[in-house]
Parts: sequence; structure tokens; C-alpha cells
Amino acid sequence: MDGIVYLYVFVLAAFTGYEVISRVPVILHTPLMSGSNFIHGVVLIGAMVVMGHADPDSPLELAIGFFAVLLGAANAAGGYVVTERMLAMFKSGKKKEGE
Amino acid sequence: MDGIVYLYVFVLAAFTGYEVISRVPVILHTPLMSGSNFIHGVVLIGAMVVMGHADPDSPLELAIGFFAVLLGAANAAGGYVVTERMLAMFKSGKKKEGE
Amino acid sequence: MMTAKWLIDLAYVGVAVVFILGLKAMSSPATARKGIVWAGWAMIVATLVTLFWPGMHNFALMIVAMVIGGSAAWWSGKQVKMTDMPQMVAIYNGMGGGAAAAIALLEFTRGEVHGGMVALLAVLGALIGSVAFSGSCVAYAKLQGIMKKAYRFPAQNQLNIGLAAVVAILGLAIATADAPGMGAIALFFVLALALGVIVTSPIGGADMPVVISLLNAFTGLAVGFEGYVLGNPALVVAGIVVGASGTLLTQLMAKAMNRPIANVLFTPITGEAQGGEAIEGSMREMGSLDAAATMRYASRVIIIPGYGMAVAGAQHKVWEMTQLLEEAGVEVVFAIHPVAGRMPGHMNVLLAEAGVPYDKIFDLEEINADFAQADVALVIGANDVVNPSARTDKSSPIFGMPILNADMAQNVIVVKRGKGTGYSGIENALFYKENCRMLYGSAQAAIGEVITHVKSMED
Amino acid sequence: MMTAKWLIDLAYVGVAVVFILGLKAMSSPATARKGIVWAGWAMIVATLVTLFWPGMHNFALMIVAMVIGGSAAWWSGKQVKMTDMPQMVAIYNGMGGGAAAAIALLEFTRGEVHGGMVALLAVLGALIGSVAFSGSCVAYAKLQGIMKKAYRFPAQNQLNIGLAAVVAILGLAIATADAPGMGAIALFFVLALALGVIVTSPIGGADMPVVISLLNAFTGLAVGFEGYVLGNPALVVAGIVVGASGTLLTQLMAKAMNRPIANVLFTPITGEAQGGEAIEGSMREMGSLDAAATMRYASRVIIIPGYGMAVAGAQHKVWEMTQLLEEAGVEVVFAIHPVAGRMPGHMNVLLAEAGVPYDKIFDLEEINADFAQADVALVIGANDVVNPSARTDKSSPIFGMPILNADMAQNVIVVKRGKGTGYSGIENALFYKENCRMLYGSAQAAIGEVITHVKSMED
Ligand SMILES: NC(=O)c1ccc[n+]([C@@H]2O[C@H](COP(=O)([O-])OP(=O)(O)OC[C@H]3O[C@@H](n4cnc5c(N)ncnc54)[C@H](OP(=O)(O)O)[C@@H]3O)[C@@H](O)[C@H]2O)c1
Ligand SMILES: NC(=O)c1ccc[n+]([C@@H]2O[C@H](COP(=O)([O-])OP(=O)(O)OC[C@H]3O[C@@H](n4cnc5c(N)ncnc54)[C@H](OP(=O)(O)O)[C@@H]3O)[C@@H](O)[C@H]2O)c1
Repeated sequence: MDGIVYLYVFVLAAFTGYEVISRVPVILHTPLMSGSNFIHGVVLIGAMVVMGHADPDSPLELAIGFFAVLLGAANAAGGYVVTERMLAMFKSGKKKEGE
Repeated sequence: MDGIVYLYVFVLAAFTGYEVISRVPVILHTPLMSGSNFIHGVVLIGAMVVMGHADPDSPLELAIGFFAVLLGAANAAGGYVVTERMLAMFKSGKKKEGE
Repeated sequence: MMTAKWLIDLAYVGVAVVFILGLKAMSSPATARKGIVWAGWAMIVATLVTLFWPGMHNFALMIVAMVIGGSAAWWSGKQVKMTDMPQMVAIYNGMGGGAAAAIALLEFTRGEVHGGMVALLAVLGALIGSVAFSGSCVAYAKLQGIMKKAYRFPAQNQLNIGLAAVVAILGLAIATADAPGMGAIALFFVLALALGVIVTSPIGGADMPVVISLLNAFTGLAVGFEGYVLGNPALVVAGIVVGASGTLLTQLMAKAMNRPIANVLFTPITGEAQGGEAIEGSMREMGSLDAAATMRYASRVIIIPGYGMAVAGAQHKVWEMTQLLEEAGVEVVFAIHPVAGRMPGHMNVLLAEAGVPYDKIFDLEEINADFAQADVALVIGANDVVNPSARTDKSSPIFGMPILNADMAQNVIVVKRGKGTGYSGIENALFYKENCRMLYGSAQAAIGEVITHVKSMED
Repeated sequence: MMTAKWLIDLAYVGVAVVFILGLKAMSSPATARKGIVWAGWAMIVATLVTLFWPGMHNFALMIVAMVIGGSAAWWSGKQVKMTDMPQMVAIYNGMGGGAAAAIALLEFTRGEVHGGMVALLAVLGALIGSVAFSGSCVAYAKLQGIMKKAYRFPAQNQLNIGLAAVVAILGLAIATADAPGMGAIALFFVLALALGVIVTSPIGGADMPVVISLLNAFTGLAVGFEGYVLGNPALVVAGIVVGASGTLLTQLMAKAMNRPIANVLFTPITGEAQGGEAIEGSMREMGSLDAAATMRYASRVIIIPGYGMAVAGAQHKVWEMTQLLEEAGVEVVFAIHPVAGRMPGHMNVLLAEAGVPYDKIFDLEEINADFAQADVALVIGANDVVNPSARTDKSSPIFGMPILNADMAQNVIVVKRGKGTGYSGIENALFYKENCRMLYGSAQAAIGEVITHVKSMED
């Protein structure tokens, strides 16, 4: 039963992603690409959970977990920084003209 | 755990409903109202399941189940007919002009 | 048998997807009909696979119920006149709410729900579904003219809130009880039904479309909650999608009418005029011959239909006149205000029924700039939606509502029966303007005369 | 401790909602920045509450990993030049894919997944994540200039398909095995990584943005699948939303480039010219003084930036020139082709960086009708996007791609270094037209000269 509910989550999430993105203008496609890149950086929390349950006495498990958390954190932090930098550059001319 | 997954289904479904409807032009609001009315006619399948599990020896349970199925079927059938009738009337002038 | 259940679950996923795609297809008149047809097939599939749900019995009775309910609704849906659509939608919607409530009642009767989230949502769904059921019946009765008066208790709002509180507390008790007694359950349902009745009774017929839309959203929520109780995510998805979209639709309608939802529910319009500045000057009449000539020799006419055209059922005559004028070389288009008539998209449905192609129909934003270039603005049974007071008179109840700029046309011709006010009950400054002439008569008759005269002018 | 878990789950729901709203806010430049900031806060909340997940240890090492990974990425993200954005996005994306793959690897190592849907999705996520990881590294290396050549094996496509089949079969074996051996698991990951490398290696740098977008969608899917394995619906929602939106974005890009995704992956552009009719006539040169005068005394100039402006980093100079011309009373606007440059929205980002307000920037549909009224169309380092062969020459590889109608302007001035072709490697008929003049030079230098001359003309 649980599996089926997850299937609904999959389907609805896919639909939501599709709907949200189909409204984004071309001008924002690059920031959008890096923004959605940032969103999947939430893999970090998954990495934290598996690392948190790794056997503290197994160097192999710890190493893989460490690697996962490191990569996840890099995905999240890097995705955020570049997206924010790009979007900060988009300004409307309205204010400028008022100067 | 199951409850939480259902919460995601709730949230995503609400989001989907909102997104889908926010694109419908005013001209179609009445058919949309009756169309979404039709969609919740799927309550019929819920009614069928509860009636199917009602105790065949309990007239009360059977009566309530009967009532639920009857109403659900009416919702679905009626919603469909009026929506389809309304939408069938919307025609583009393009074809007409070609005549 | 377990395999069958999995297949059914999968089929339901497909059904839910098709429902969403069907609703999505309704975002354009070109695809809308396809959308409802898909959704219809999905509903049939859902019904058929449900027959294979493991461990079911009572099939004979079930099928009898389906046939009776389905065919009665089908037949009445085929018969109903376009102008009676709102009450028909109301009654079907009420049935959905009733079904959701009945599901909850049966589950409680069988003692299948107790404690936790499941019981809470079962009760909530039952409450909302019952209110939607009885409220929709009242809405139907009002619009159908069965229930003519708006019944108001003294201290109506306090009564509503009090009853709602009682029902809520009783519901909470049932949801948390280990084995709720049948007496409490029965009382709960009766009070919930009563709540639906007393909340909707004082609301005037004109506010009803908003209420129907709200009750539609309610039924969606009730279905969604019962879907959770039954562990059926397809019901959850369909119900919540409708709940969300219905809520949005209700808001859009209320906004377009310039009337917050809270006002619709708690301070119904009573019928007395409500302020607005007095207007000086007089209305000028015009005969149907003059009206016909003015339009026949114009180059651009914009028609603004309103509620009066709907009650008169004059849309076919209007389209006949339009075609005559077009044959004579006049450019004729329709301007539709978002809240013209008594339900959203009301005018569009009626004009579509008469056969007016939808690319001749423009909405407020598209056409408002064009009135200045029009020779004639022909207002047929519309009033509030062309009232210029909305632009200037702060004391007017419709102040701030965007209106169609009929007054900017060269000539304005207004077809109505007399000096009756519109839905908001206020005077209309447009009718007193220099460039405005009144063509008195019921829309059907008045336009009929115009048609005769236009025909006689053909050379 | 069970209570804590419920609170964490609820917080995750909120995080997922904020992520979606954040993406939604990106549909307009006015709200986009707010959107990413919200999403950033949601990410912080998600990270913090996860520290309270019941039964976790290894915190010290975990925080070290977070600090190293996070701060390195933060620092490099702050440093990177705007023109190097695509490879930076690629590498961050690869890391997400790597994290998803590592999660799967750890779960397999600990023997926590076996059989059924969970194992299948764990393997699928591992495969997709690994491909995204190694593929993104290749994309980074290419765009960064570390890996210069496009490596092609003989029978490349067969090799790709063969390796993919081997990995898939191995994966299926692991997913269905009761206790898969570590050897098989290790081999699976190595082959999956190799697959990512050999699929992306032959693809040219110019096709890379499409590949990056596709790999971004891949990572999303991988994260979503691992989310299911971990029983974490927030990961599922975020991952699948990105998977779907990334897929759509990839399609939009491929379509705008007139190059089906399959072609990008399986028949990479090799660099040789690919057909197209020969063009007769000659190009006419123009000096920077003439160019300056033509624009200074024009009343309407439309600037078309392209890839050449990006590599030259000339956007600041272009904006300086624009402001000078505007002070002199010339109306200057920018026309952006959807695939100008090498990534979607590339030109918009660069112009935004230089400070050009986005209401001076128009896209193809908005502006194409205006070229006929323009005195000057100034093409800066653009080529394919103004090639009129796309309209007429069926043999051209860009036939059918909508182009900017620069050729319809009174005068066309083209800034480029020489006779180099654009991305598609074909001749451009525009450069041979009667009304077209070439201003040779690197964009930065050429526009710099124009600025000097315009300044000297000021009176
Ligand atoms: N669309 C919606 O969703 C919705 C829902 C609820 C309420 N409303 C409200 O309804 C109003 C709609 O405005 P509207 O301009 O369409 O209509 P209106 O303001 O209600 O005016 C209708 C006019 O039609 C005339 N009329 C009535 N019967 C007629 C007949 N047989 N032949 C010719 N004329 C006739 C009436 O004048 P005589 O009596 O002199 O003939 C009346 O002035 C707005 O105030 C809106 O807020 C709309
Ligand atoms: N936007 C995307 O998402 C994307 C992704 C992948 C591929 N593409 C493809 O990329 C192409 C984009 O078209 P485009 O018109 O922007 O560019 P283009 O067709 O690639 O042409 C660029 C031109 O810039 C000139 N140039 C190079 N360096 C220069 C410099 N330093 N100063 C001045 N000029 C310079 C080159 O000529 P010289 O060598 O003579 O200077 C070349 O003709 C399309 O074919 C598109 O399909 C786009």
C-alpha cells in the first residue's frame, strides 16, 4: 500500500515540476537550471541520515558516508551561491529611470 | 509514516489543483465548475467499496451503502452530462468562416 | 486475489492522472471538450475495476443503486435548460457531498474507525460533506424558485457560529471516543445537515453561484478526507484537486463581483438599495426603428449582454440580429464582463449555446480600449457591469469594480424592460448620459423588433 | 524520541512546500531572487532538523564533511566568472548525483536493501546518479578547457548501448539477489561511472548545455529514487520535481536549437561544415568611425548579442555604448534569440551582469516585427541566430529554426573577428546582403573604438 501512495507522490511531483517550469520565461532558464540544481541538493539530508547510521567502527562505511555528505553539501551550497548571484543581477529598469 | 506520505499527497494535489485552475480563462469558469464537480464524483468508487463490505444481513448498513452509491453515481453521471453539454457548445468561428 | 488489488491500485493511479489532464485540458475552449471526455472514460474505468475489489459483496443492490442514480442524473442533465445550469450543478454537487457523508456514516455504523488521524478526518469529511449536501439542496431550491424567500433568523450569524461550534465539539467527541454511540453519531449528522441549511437559507439567489462554487470545493475536501479514511489515494487526489481549484475559483468569482466571501456568507444583500449618489437628468427613449437604423448604418457595434438577456433567453435573437448586421457589412463583436449574468462565464455559455463563435467574444481587458472607436454600444439587459459610478462614486457598493466602458462609444443603446435596477440595486449614471438612449421592452421582444426593421432596410 | 521524528517529518513537508514555491517564484525576474532565498532558508532548516533524527551518530565527522563540502563550493561559487557558469552548474550537479550514488552504495554495503521495489529503485538511483556524476565531471572538464578533444571510439553508439546493457543487467541481478556480493556491487558502480564518461566524451562543448540540463534532470531522479529507498518523501518530492522540470527544460533547449536530444547524444556535431548552399557575392567592410556615425545619428538601434560577445566578455562595453547612444537621443533595445550564446538565457545573464535593465531586453517574438522600423541592427558576435538561410534553405542544418530578422533593418552592422562560422559551422547569407557591413575585430575592442568615436561626436 505504501508503495502506491509513493507512486502518487511521484506522479504529482512530476506534474508539479512540469507545471511550475512551463511558466518560466526563457530569460530565466539558466538561473532556473542552477536553481533546480540547488533544490536536489536536499540529497544532503539523505546523506546525513545514512552517514548517521553508518557503523562507527567500519572505516569503509564512514568513508562512503563522509563522501556522500561532502558531495551533498557541495551541491546545496554551490547551487545556492551561483543561483543567488545570477538572480541578484536581474534588475528592472523602472527604478533606474526614476533616478 | 503512511500518514506523512498522505500529507505530501494532500499538499501536492492542492498545489496541482491550484496551478491547473489558475490557467483557465473566465469564459470557461462555469464548465470548469461543473467539470470539477464531475471529478469529485469519483466518490462513487469509495461508496462502492464501503457498500461492498457492508453486512448483507444488516438492512441499515445496506440502506446507507445504497444511498451512498446512488448519490455518488448521480454526482458522476450528472456532472459529466452537463459539463459535456456546455463544452460541446463552444465552437471556434474559424471553421464557420471557412464554410 | 492480492494481485487483483495491485492492478486496481495501478488503474486508480492512471485514473487520477487522466482526471488531472482532463482538468488541464479545460484551460482552452479548443481542448476542453476532449478533456471532459477523457475524464469520463477514466470514471468508467474506475467504476469497472472497483467491481473486482477483493472481498466485496452486495453486487446486485449496488448495481441497482448505480443504475437508478446514474440514469436519473443523466436524464435530468440532458433535459435541463442552459439557464438552469447553476442549480443543476448545485444538486449534483450536493449528491457528491452526501455520498461522502454516507461513506463516513457507514464506516462509523460498522465501528471501523476509531482514534487518531483516521477518525478525525472521517468526522471532518462527514461534517463538510453533510453541509455541502444540505446547503446545495437549499441552493437548488432557491434558484429553481421552490424556496422563494430568504429566511433570516434574528441574530443569524451568532446562531450559525453557535451551531457550528456544537457540531464541531460533538464531532471531536466522536473522533476521540473509543466506540462512539449510534445516538451521538445520528445527532451529529442531523446537526451537520441543519448547519448547511441555516447557513445558506439567508443568502439571496444572486449570491448563490459563489456559494455553489464554495460548496463544490467543500465536497472535494470531503471526498479527499474520506479517501484517506478508506486508504484510497485516488479519492484523495481527485478530492483535494477539486477542493483547491474550487477554493481558487470561489475567490476569483468573489473578487470579480467585488464582494468578499465573508460578506456573501455573513451579510447577505437584502434587496434594499444601498446608498450611492442620486443622479440628475433624465433618460431618453428610442424606438426600435431608430435603434435598427443606428446599428444598420454603423460600421462597428459592440454588444454587451447581461443578466436580463439571460432571463429573457434572448441569446438566439441576438445572434440572429448579429448575423443580419454582419451581412449588411457592420462589424459586430461581443464584450463580456467577468461577472455579467449570475454565474462566472454565464454569458459565454449562453452565447455559445446560440452558436456565437468564441472568437467574436472578448473579455473586459481585451476590448475596453476599443469602445472609443465603436459607433454603437448595445447594452442588452446589463446594468451593473456598465455603471460608470464604479469608477468615481466612492459611496457606491460597486465602487472599484472594473466596468465595460460602454459610455465611451459614440452611441449607447440600452435594452431593458423599465427602470429596474440590477443585482446591486443602485441607479446607473450611464442611462442619463447625453449619448445614451433607452429601448424599453423585454430583450427577446425588443431585439425581435429590431430584427424586423433591419430586414426591411435590406436593399 | 518518536515525537522528534514526527516533528522532523512535518518540518520536511514545510521544506518541500517552500522548495516548490521557490521554484514557482522563479517564473518572473521580479520575484526570482526572493524564491531562491526562501529555498535557501528551507535547506538550512532541513539540515538542522536532520541533526535530531533519532539514532544518529558520527556527528563530528559529518559536520567536518559538511563544512568542507559546503565552504569549498560556496567559495568557488563566489569566485566563478559569469561566463564560466555552465561548467560550475555542471560540477555542482555532478556532486548531487554522486551523493545519491554514495547513499545507495552505503545502503548496499550495510546490506540494508534487498528485494522488491526498494532494491530496484536503489539500483536505478545509483546508476543514474553515477552517470550524472561522471558525466558532469566530463562536461566540466570540457567547458573548462581541461579536456580539449572530443574523444570518439569507433562504433561509439554500439559501445554505449552495449555498456548500458551490461550495467542494466548487473544492476537487475543486484536488485533481485538476496545478498549481493561486494564485488558485484563495486563492479556495478565502476561500470556506471564509466558509462557516464563514454557517453559524454564525444559530445562537443557547444552541445554541453543540453547535456548538463539532462544530467541535472538525472540527478533529480536519482535523488527522488534514493528518497524512496530511505523512506524520505521530501527527497522524493524535491528530486522528482527537479527530474520533471529538468526534462522539460532540456526539451525546450533542444527544440530551440533545432536539434533533437537523441541527435545531441548519438550524432554529435563533429566540427566539419555540414552542407548548406554556397553563397555568392562578397562581404563589405566598414570602419569603426562609420559605424559610430551610423548609430549616433540613427533614431532606433536594435542590438543582437551572440556567443562572440560572451567569449569576448564585451557586455560591459556594449552597455556603456548603449548609454552613450541613449544620451544622444537614440532609442536602443536588445533582441535576444532563445539560443543565442551557449546556454539558455545566456545573453540575459550577461547583460544583467553588465547592468542592462531587463525591460530593455526583448525576446524573439516580441521584437521580430520591429526590425523593419529600425535604422540599425547591430549584430555583436552572433551568427546562426541571424542567418536567413534558416528561413529558406532546406539543406541547411538550421533550416526551420526561427531567427531574428536583422536583415529587415535599414542597416546591418556585424561585429566579428573574421570569417569564422558559428556553432553550426555554416555560411551566413546575411553577411553578403546589400545593407550589411562588417566591422571586424574582437567584440570588446571593436565596441571600445565605437565608444571613442561616439564620444568625439558629442556636441
Ligand atoms: N457572474 C457572476 O458570477 C455573478 C454572480 C452573482 C452576482 N453577480 C452580479 O450580477 C450583476 C451582473 O450584472 P449585469 O449587468 O449582467 O446584470 P444586472 O446588473 O443584474 O442588471 C440586469 C438588468 O437586466 C434588466 N432585465 C431584467 N430582465 C430583463 C428582460 N427580460 N429583458 C431585458 N432586460 C431585463 C433589468 O432591468 P429591468 O428590470 O428594467 O428590465 C436589470 O437592470 C453584477 O452586479 C454582479 O456582481 C454576478
Ligand atoms: N543557447 C543555448 O542554449 C545553446 C546551447 C548550445 C548550442 N547553441 C547554439 O549556439 C548558436 C548560438 O548562436 P550565436 O549566433 O549566439 O553564436 P554563433 O552562431 O555560435 O556565432 C558566434 C560568432 O561569434 C564570433 N566571435 C567569436 N569570438 C568573437 C569575439 N571575441 N569577438 C567578436 N566575435 C566573435 C564568431 O565569428 P568569428 O570567429 O569570425 O569572430 C562566430 O561567428 C546556435 O547555433 C545555437 O543552436 C545554443
